[in-house]
Amino acid sequence: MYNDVVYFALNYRGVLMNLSFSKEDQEFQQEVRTFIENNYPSEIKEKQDQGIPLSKEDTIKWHKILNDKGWLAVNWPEELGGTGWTITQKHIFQNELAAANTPTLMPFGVNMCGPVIYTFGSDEQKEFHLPKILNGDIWWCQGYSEPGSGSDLASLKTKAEKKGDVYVVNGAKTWTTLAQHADWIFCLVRTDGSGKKQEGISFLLIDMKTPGVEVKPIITIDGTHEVNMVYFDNVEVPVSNLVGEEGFGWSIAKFLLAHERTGIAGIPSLKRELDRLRDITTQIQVGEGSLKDDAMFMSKLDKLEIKLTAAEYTELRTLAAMSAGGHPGPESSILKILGTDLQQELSDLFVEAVGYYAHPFMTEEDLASNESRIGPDFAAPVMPHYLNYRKVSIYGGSNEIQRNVIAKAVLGL
Amino acid sequence: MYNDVVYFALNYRGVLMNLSFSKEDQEFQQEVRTFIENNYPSEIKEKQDQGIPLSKEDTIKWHKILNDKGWLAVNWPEELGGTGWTITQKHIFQNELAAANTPTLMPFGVNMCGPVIYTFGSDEQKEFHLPKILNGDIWWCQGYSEPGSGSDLASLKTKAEKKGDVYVVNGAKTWTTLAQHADWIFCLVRTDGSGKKQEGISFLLIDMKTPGVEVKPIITIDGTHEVNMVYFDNVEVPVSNLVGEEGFGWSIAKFLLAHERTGIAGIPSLKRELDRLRDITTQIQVGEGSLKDDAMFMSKLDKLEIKLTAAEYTELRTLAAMSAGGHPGPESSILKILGTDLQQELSDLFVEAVGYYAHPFMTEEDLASNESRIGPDFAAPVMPHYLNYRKVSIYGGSNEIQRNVIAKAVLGL
Amino acid sequence: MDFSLTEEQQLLQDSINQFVEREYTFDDRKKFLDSEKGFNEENWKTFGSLGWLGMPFSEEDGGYNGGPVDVMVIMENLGKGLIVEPYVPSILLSGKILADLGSDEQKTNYLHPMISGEKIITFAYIEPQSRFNLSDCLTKATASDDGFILDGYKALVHNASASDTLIVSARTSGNQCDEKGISLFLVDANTKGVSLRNYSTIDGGKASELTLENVSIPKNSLLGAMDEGFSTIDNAIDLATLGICAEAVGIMGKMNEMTLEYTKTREQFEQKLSQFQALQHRMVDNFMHYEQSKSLLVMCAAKMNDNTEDKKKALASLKYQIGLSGKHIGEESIQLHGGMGVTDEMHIGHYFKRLTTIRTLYGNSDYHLSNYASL
Amino acid sequence: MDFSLTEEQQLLQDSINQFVEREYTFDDRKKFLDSEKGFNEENWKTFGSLGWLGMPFSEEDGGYNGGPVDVMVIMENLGKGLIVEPYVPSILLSGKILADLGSDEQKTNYLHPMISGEKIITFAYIEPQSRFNLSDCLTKATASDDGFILDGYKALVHNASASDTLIVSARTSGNQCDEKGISLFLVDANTKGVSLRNYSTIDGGKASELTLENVSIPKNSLLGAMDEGFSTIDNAIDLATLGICAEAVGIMGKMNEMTLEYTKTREQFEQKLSQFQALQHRMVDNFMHYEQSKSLLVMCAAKMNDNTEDKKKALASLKYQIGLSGKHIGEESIQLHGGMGVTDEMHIGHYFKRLTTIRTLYGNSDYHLSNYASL
Repeated sequence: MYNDVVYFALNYRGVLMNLSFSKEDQEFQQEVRTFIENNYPSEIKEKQDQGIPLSKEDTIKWHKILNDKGWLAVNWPEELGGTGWTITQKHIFQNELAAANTPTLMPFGVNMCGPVIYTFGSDEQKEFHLPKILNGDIWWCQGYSEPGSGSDLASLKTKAEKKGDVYVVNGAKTWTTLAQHADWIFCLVRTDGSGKKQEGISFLLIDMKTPGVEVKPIITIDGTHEVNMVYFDNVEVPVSNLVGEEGFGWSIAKFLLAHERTGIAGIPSLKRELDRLRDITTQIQVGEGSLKDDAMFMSKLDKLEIKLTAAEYTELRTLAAMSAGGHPGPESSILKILGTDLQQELSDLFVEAVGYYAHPFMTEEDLASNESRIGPDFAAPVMPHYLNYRKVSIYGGSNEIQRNVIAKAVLGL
Repeated sequence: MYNDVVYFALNYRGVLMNLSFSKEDQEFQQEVRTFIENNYPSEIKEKQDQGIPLSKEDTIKWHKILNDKGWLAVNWPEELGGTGWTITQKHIFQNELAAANTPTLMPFGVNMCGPVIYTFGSDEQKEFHLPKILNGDIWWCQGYSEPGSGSDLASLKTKAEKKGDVYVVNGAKTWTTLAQHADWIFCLVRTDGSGKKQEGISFLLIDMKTPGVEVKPIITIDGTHEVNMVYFDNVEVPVSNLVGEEGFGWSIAKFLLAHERTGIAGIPSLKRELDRLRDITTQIQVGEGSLKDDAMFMSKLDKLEIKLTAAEYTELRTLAAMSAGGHPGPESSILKILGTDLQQELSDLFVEAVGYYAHPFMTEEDLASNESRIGPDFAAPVMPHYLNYRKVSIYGGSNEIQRNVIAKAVLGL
Repeated sequence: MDFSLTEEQQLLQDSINQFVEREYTFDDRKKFLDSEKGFNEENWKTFGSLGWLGMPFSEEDGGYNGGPVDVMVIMENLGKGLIVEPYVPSILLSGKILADLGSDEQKTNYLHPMISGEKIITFAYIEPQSRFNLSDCLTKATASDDGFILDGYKALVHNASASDTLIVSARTSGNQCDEKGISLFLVDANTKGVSLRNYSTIDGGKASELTLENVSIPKNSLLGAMDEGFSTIDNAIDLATLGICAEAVGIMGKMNEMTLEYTKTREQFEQKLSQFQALQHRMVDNFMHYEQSKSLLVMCAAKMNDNTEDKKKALASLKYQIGLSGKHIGEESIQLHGGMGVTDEMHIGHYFKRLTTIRTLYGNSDYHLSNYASL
Repeated sequence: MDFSLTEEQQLLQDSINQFVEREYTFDDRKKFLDSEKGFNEENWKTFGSLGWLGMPFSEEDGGYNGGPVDVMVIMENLGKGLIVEPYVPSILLSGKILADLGSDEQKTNYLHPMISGEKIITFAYIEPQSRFNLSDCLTKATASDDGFILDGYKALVHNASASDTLIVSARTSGNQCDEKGISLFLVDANTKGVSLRNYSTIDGGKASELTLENVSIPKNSLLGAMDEGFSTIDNAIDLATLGICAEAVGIMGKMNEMTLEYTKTREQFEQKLSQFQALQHRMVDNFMHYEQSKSLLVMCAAKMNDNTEDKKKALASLKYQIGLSGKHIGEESIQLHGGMGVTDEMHIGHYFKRLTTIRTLYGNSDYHLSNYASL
């Protein structure tokens, strides 16, 4: 019985027979490389390679370049602007982007709100929003967590009361990433306080410029302003901004969380960063040699690389299962855990590698400034990154929640 | 508030100021050494050093030697045959015994049943049993666990019904160590089935020769017969064999479990075994050198040694707290976890050290036979030990239960 | 990239699973173990007639042209049944060596009857001092008038007592740890000077210590070229490593399954063990260990025919992971079974013991991590 | 064996705890951090008047004859309050060096005003290439007519901007990593050619990169004998290592306490977090990490005056453990606080950052494990 569940979920009808790229795949890889070489703006590349935080404009610039090429909404249906690529092509594409260290695009529009709208939205919503998402005209943020509801998302309290043709929204959202730059927010709101807590939740699109919306920064332990509180004080939202039916919000949330879990592993970037750390070990002097001669340290790096390979092939197996007709189910939780573990462990190894030069406190402003850095250039972003990445095992459904999900939905506990 | 609890429990009113032995302590250490040198029978020593299982007679011989010297019941009140030693002396004594690799005595009489009887027993029980325990005339075993009640000890079902001046006992006990050699068993039995399950439990002493007592072996994964099922079929036990009042059994059990937890860490033996493993690494050839040149392996050994040192000083801090008037409370659970972790990890390192020569299946009979062993002598007991020691994190209250105890009683969760 | 089994592989998997379910209950297995040979010869012949024994060999050699993926399918599913028949020593090691180096005559006399299940041949190469180093060989072969004289000692020769023939590695030139100078010989088990000390192994198998004292063997006992045996040994061990890793993945899957079942049944404190969150999270960790191992297995099977460095790196990753996850899943499964886990009566302990020996076989995690670092 | 604090040590502990509670709220601390010096000079003078600054020094030197246990008591309790005043660089490093090597005149001019809280002196010895190796020193001191000329670069000089004087290590003979040939000098912070690049550190402290360009200092700047500074540096770092380990133990105890409190308050799924068994067991693990660290701390404090090997082994054990447990307790505490754990507003993150820097200071776990292996 367990057997059935697990095999259904993870044996994916089979076994990897052939990992080599076909001739067509190799040509595609070359095409992607050439495109990046010719189109990745050098001023953005330079910032990325030196760990200088990008501006919103930088990110949007790269967003538009990809969209102009038709390579932005990789997973969308072809007729809406998707690429129609095979999983191998998607794999190649993501790896090439990561290897070239191109900017990470915000997932909230293209990867999250977009799929929700084209799957559950009205024709009007599709017409208005999808082109703007693709074109980067609207920046989205996500209104899920609330001060009282962290892992227990369904306990959310932000209320939306229907009054005529508007919902009047009151409440507060927290951990809202880059809300300070966002034009719109998609929110889970409570439209019904009676009954099971999951049942009264709805999915609402809200223009951040609506009167009554207020954004307040939350400063995190790395000293940056990345997340926010968003307050709603009698915010009037047109009823037409409801996605799906009233009370359908929890189903959409589950749909989205599963989507979020697969991408969250960040395997391609992990590969690039691990290679970069290997490279850095040759530049860190230790006695007569370099850190590369430190077997104890290098052994930790090797172990991490093997773990990364295991995660990579676990992801490929999951993607293959998806392409064979499934969609990401609870077993994608494993990728969230593995990926975030790796991200955190790797960020710690970076800290260990640079030794004392992890100690200077580099704010975003320091990193962006023209002044020379304290210590080697590669050392400066290392500690902020380690501290910032404490979040990855907490957000997107904490790793404890992911374990609960696997226990229940995969192991049947 | 947590502060208070923890400091009360573990800060022990202070800090280790002086770890050196006084002149008196040094003299005592020499006395113990000399005694062992002169009195440890060479034929037993030889068996011990070669990992040959001891017979019951061997163990009793050493038991009597210690008792004749007055060094058996180290922790008993002086007037009953105890030593009146300071914790430093006890520490020295245990370390010297372990370093000389003297036999491990069965704890059931001297360390468990004895203290129960002199603390809670009737004068009659004291008179009859204490001398026999000291003299090794009666071998005890412990009747706690039952097939249906493992970690949930209080759910035990073995019934003792009072009929006139006997209890009629029916039920079954399991995991009864060395019951096949035991003369008496101390049992937790249910004298009352109504009310809270802890409240109907009583503590009963049963002669194994009583009609209706049957012992059946349980063979464990290392192929040995160490534990047993003990069945009671209308066994008539004189009412005078009840210790304390009816229904007082659970309090005695808790008293005993706390006692058991401190000794269970086995720090002195761990120190001897770790030293022995270090020695063995020089005898295992690898290429041109020995296993001692394998930095990866030796590093694991070093880590274990540091962990062992931490456990040793945690035990000393606990003992100091006890000698300052306390008795082993819930915080001794930490020693059970640390000690058994170490025992298991060390047994695994032994397996790793001897490589392929851990694979031959050595039964107790093989180990005891005169035939030469497969591979180096030190290799033969290694795998049986690793397999057998899976038990240590399960018995004496599983490590999961110990964590529950700490969570509740120490952390207040 | 293609992640699917062929139809034939699917059928192969189904047939092994059926065999395990129908012909290999735990009581059956115990009987096989207690027999003199330590396994069931009828089973072995069944394996031959079902084509499992010939799977890794080319059609010219009388086999079925199977690749590493087929070996994986076979071993993973045999692992689930904790099969003790000597597939690894006879087929994956000796068979592979014979296929690589055997002359037509040697193949006819040894490989073909092995594939049909008539002959068991084991491979004797471990020595007391060699640990995991395949080039550490002290056993000597000296040329004589009509052949060779073998002298030396081999450790842990699996299923030697049931073998008709042994393949023995011996030094014909060079120093103790040189790769160059090792040759391979076919030795009839009845040859004078060959003596075995037989014993059981902890995982239910049989093995022997082999003493070779002035053993005289004919010229045509030599397999392949003199002094050039190392790379063949290395390749055979690589295939066997893939095999036991697949077996380990089968075992780990089964152990997870048994542990889930046990915790869903066993009650403590008026709750099923499976309802305790602390235990649930640990079972999730076991599940993740299994998935990581399975992923590396799949990768490695697919890379066995790649260039040497990629293959070696994949094997080192896999065996390292199997050592790690084998310890984790093995020890945790026993712990989650509580007292019952350490009894000989429960199946879980037997899976645990096989898994524990696999952690060491062909090099433990540290050894493979060092290999990985050197690539 | 005696495990108890003397009455004086008990009083010392109480007085520090009172100071932390009354004078060192988180708002106070934030103000101190934001000030130019990065700490509060009033506090420093209070420390002096309460005798804390003089604790480790002999009575002849104007101190209180305290031993390693007293240093432990002070640092552990300062750690609980996350005190940023420069006790380690000024007292445990520079003070220890001055007490060891200072002439009467040097002690009068530097050590005494340091003990009374009037002077801050820091120690500059880390170099960009030196990592944790105390004998790796490229900064040069050349003899001149009336003293010495210093040239070189020092990294991560704690509290340099607030220091009146720096003790600088410089090579007077030998090669880059020789122990022999390192000398120690007192350098007035205002000397020409001394330039600082000041910055904040991640744990709320202040540090500087120090450039020495043709810095001319008088003959009487030399501390102790020429070329013989290494063992003094080594001893001072040993004492400071004990100090920061005690600080770490104080921090870890406090973090465990805060985490317990948080989980007992925060509700999810209609339950307090503290009621989830999986989280309970993890908090037990944190508790055990704390106890192990505390035990090694206590052992190490007691062995600081033992022979060199015992002392070094104790220190290596302790700092290895602090690195390990610091990572474990640090990361787990943040995780158990959930999103709140990563906000600047909560105290837990600030303890985490200090603990994280301590993991590296004076050598990380790997470094000390290697030390341990070499002893």
